[in-house]
Amino acid sequence: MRIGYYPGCSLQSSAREYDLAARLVARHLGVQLVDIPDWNCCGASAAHSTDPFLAVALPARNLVLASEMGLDITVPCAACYHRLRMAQRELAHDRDLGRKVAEVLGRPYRGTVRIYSLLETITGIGLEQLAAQIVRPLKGLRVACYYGCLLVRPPGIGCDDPENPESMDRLIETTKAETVSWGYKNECCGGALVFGAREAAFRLARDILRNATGAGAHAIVCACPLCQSNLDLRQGQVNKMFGTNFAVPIFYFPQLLGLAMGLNPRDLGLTTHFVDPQRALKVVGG
Amino acid sequence: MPRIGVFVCWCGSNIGGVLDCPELARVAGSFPGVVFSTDYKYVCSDPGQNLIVESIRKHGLDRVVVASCSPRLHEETFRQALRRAGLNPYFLEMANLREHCSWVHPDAQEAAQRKAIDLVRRAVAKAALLEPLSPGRIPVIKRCLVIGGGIAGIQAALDVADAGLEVLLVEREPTIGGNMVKLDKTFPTLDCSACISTPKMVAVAQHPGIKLYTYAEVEEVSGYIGNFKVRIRQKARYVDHSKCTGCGTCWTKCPTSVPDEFNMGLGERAAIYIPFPQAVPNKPVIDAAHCRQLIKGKCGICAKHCPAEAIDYKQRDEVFEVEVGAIVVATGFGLFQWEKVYGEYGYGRYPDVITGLAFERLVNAAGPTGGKIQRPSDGKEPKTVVFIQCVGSRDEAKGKEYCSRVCCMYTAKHAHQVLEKIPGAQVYVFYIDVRTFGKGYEEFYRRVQDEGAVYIRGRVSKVYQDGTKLIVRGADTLLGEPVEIAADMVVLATGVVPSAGAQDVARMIGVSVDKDGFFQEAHPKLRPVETHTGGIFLAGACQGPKDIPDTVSQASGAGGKVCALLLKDELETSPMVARVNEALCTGCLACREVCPYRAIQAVTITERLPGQPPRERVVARVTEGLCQGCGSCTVACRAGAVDLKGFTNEQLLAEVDALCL
Amino acid sequence: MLLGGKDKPDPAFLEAVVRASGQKTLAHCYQCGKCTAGCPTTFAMDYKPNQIIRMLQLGRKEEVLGSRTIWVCTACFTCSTRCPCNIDVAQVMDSLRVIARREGKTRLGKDVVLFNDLFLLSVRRNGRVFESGLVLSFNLRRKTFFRDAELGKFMFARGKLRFTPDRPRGVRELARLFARAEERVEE
Amino acid sequence: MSINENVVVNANVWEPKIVAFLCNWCSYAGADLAGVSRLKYPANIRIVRVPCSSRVNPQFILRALQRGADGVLVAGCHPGDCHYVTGNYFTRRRLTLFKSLLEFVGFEPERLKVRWVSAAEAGRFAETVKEMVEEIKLLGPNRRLQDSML
Repeated sequence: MRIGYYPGCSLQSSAREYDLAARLVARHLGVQLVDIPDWNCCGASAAHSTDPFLAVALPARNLVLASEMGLDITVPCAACYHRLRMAQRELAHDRDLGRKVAEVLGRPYRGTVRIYSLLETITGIGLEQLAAQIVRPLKGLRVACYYGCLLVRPPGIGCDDPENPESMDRLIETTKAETVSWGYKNECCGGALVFGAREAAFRLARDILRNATGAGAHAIVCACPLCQSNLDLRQGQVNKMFGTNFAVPIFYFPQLLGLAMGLNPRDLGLTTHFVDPQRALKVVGG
Repeated sequence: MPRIGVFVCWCGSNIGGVLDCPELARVAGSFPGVVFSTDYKYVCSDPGQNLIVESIRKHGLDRVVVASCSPRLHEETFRQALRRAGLNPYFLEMANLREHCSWVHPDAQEAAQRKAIDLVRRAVAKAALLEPLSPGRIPVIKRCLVIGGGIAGIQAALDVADAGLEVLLVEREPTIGGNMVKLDKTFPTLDCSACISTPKMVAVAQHPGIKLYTYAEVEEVSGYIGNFKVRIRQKARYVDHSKCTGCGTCWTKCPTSVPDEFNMGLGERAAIYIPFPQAVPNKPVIDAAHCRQLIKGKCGICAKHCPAEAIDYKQRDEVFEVEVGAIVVATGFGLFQWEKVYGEYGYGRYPDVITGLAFERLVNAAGPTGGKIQRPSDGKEPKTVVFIQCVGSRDEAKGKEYCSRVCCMYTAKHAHQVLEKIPGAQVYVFYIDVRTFGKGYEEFYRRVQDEGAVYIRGRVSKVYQDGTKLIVRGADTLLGEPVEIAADMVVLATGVVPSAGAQDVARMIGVSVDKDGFFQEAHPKLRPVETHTGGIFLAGACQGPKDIPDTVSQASGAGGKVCALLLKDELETSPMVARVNEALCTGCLACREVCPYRAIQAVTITERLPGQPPRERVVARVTEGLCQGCGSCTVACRAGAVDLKGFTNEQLLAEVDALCL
Repeated sequence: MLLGGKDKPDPAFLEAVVRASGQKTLAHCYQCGKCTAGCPTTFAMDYKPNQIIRMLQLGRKEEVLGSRTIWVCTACFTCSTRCPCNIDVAQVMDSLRVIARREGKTRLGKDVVLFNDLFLLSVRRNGRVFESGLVLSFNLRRKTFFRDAELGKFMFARGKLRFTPDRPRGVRELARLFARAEERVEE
Repeated sequence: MSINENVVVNANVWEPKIVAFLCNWCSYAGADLAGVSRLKYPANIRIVRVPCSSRVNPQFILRALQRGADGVLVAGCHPGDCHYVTGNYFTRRRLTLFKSLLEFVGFEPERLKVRWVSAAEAGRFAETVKEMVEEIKLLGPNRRLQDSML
């Protein structure tokens, strides 16, 4: 399978391991990720809080590039996925806007590109096919699958049920790891507020960490660089702010999948986490 | 040539103040066919009517035009006058000079006068073409079908039967009683629901005028008011009720157990069962989907133990037809399927999040817990109970915009029951508005607050399981604060929807439903128990969410309507119905497609043309008992074979011509 | 007139917000508070989301635009997902942020606005967000130089920080998009 | 005031004549209510009562236009509120088609108006008449379909 790949800005720096793991796992599963040449930032929350035109125009350029490639696209970052899908919906509702964007870019906007989240693309391979690739079962590892907001909301845009998403759980269960049932799988991590309202953001992160560990999880699995960085990179700051002592590793889902497929932990970026996953992985002989 | 008389009414100054009535009468006298014309102060008064009667006699009039007010007001009055004069009452035509002319054009007298002349000319032109009409008479079958054996159907059946009429009551479940008999207590009086409904169930079974068919369904309805044909399917019970004594040996011996519908799945029953101990009839049926003998052909335990040898695994469904004169639809309600759409409350994954109706069974002494309020998950007594109102009501996003009416009150009742049965219990009720619309309801709500129920104004956004607790995340909008409660049990006030299969019943009997699937009444204020189809009446929650008093009132209303209909020997039907000229009809049946009343049927006639062998062909025929006279068919007919009596093509064209002169 | 407002009701404001956020109507809101109940950041808000909708219904422009609420909304769409009246509350908040910014009413949202501006500046210059540059300039502007210093060291050590942005060739196209956006605002 | 004057005086001032087919249950009752409420509207309209708007055969409309009517109004219950359940849906379908047919053969479609007027909408009825009279005054007399022109 060949599919266009939109990594997004975070995956080039703070979420480098997500990019590494995504590319590596995809290759091993026979999915050829073709980078959208010359892609640009989707604008994230900054654009839609500032200017409605930019909020659509920035993602639209990427959709134009993708349609020129003639490929559908897959998007690892939940926020980018959300923005691209929202822009596409907006453009479908407002033809005029599409014309304006095309006019400024000097390229036609067609709106035919289908946008998938990486989670959808990987689960779309088929759970049985995936299970067949598992050579190093993660038996004994208990994880909380965390979907956050933008992967599943709003309805019609998100790629799974907004209230009880389960696709990641089913995917992770193919590795023989155990998934816990918990109440915060679709709560907001507050990542968008780290710079604007830091305390609020950390409080949300704390609640998620507390609920996951309360449910017996050794680790959290996610599909969003913002969530990962707010929960992992900021975990120390969260502990400091609230006097807690969480040490919960936060994985990207392809990292765990890759590990179970027998891929090299270093190649999957498992050495660059703030909270070292080694201890959690010890239960599976990691 | 007809002899037309024209009577121009002044209506005091209402018409006479704007129009020159004597002049109008004079002009009318010159219209073709008019042999007499006059004006009079008040034609509708007794002397005015007498003037008409006398003029008919004196001048040999055979058509009458009254130029006065709206025919919607006095058409019937003047028809009676014609009848008194020995004339066919349908030889009357009116010109509406008051509502459509003098009252709306008081400042344009000239134009009004010209218009009035046109209006009278139109009426005269139509009058010249009027035909004698007489209402049809149809016999009435003095038997009533009631569909649904809940409290509405029971009440309607009893009322009709008490009037000496025969009633067939058809219920699809193995027992009558419906939803009401599942309830523990009834608000606001807290009397025991079973205690007040089971005597009525028994009364139905014992009434000599009522034939009860349980475990049966109506399959087809045809015919029309006074003369319906109904096909009923008696589902196989696999138990011969003429032999069965209801001793109960079979269900104690049956090795199969399945979730018990009557207890909302909270308990279990055998494959051969009665739904509950006071069921009527008090004899079991075999649930074919779960019986080992019927599925695998191996078991036969109930047959072996039955002392009456009543078990008959070879029993088949029976289908039979009956004729009835009236039908009462009382198919009741079902619960909104919250598990399908309320993901934020867990999609039904958490065992301790239950519906109000399940709570009724939990708290009922005859229920699965013997009346102890226990958590379905671990059987423990909940200390903190949260009630969430408007689940599937007033929720446009979940497809239900309407208020279900009963939830506020039953939730208040549940809150009371928790506080009464569990010492030290904490009860929280999340609400949006508390609607206590009935007698004694507001007082009951206040009593429950006095007892300690905490009402929080706000909708719950999320419920999730955290260990053994359910975390309920809501808001107190009066304080403007979010609220979180760790609850042991959550009871959802699930909304009321039409019962499953109501749509099929509606289609079968040709009655429309509203956008939410409830049966559509003929008029929301003034004809709340009738439907647009003559002879079919509505009772209870099938027409819209209702509490028990309203349901019973409406059922008695429907019963009264049925009696008024069936106590007549014959029905008079409006003569203004469609007719088919079979000689012109090509049998395309385009007319049948547009008829809202299924009043047009295809019949085969044998045509004998001179010099040709007889030939069979299909033509359309109007069933006058069903036709309501809209005339849609007349336009659909490409051959011009269908016409509407009282509004014929010829008459309408003559009216148009007269107006455009 | 309605009592209690700090400023004169402005019905045109309601209409502008309804239009900008693509809502059918806000009139159906019956204040059930489900938005507030599910909102993750109410603790940091001065007015709760349902109160914002109420104030909008009444056209209380100054209070709405001056609220802290619109700046601590994370745009997580929980409210929009659950609103029984089909109001897309998150989209409404978005439109309020845009209007507040355009009208310079950002007193309680300075950090958010600063971050967003720097973010877009980075996109405008580089086509993509140059994360290290963004964080650095944000902390410089806020004079909180060392706030995330320890994280910076850590990230650098793990190859998560880059010192040069990479620039897509399409930067010129993007510049046109930005210019167009500015024209629209002036319109 | 005498009838002769009335007829003669305005003979050379053209006033449009509009034939209206009103359903008995809603629109005719609405027109009655306009009278009861003493609303005023131009006297150019002549009402024919029909049981349901679906009784109106396009042939009637054509006949009115051929015989000198300058406009035709067909009014019935609002869709969904038909006294005969579904009659006005047929009206809507038929007359939409008929109107485009009129347009196709080169006739001004504005001369045919289909309106939904309930028994309570006296104001709407009066407004409809006013509006229609004004519109048809702008169009001028109907010559295209009159018998004399055929």
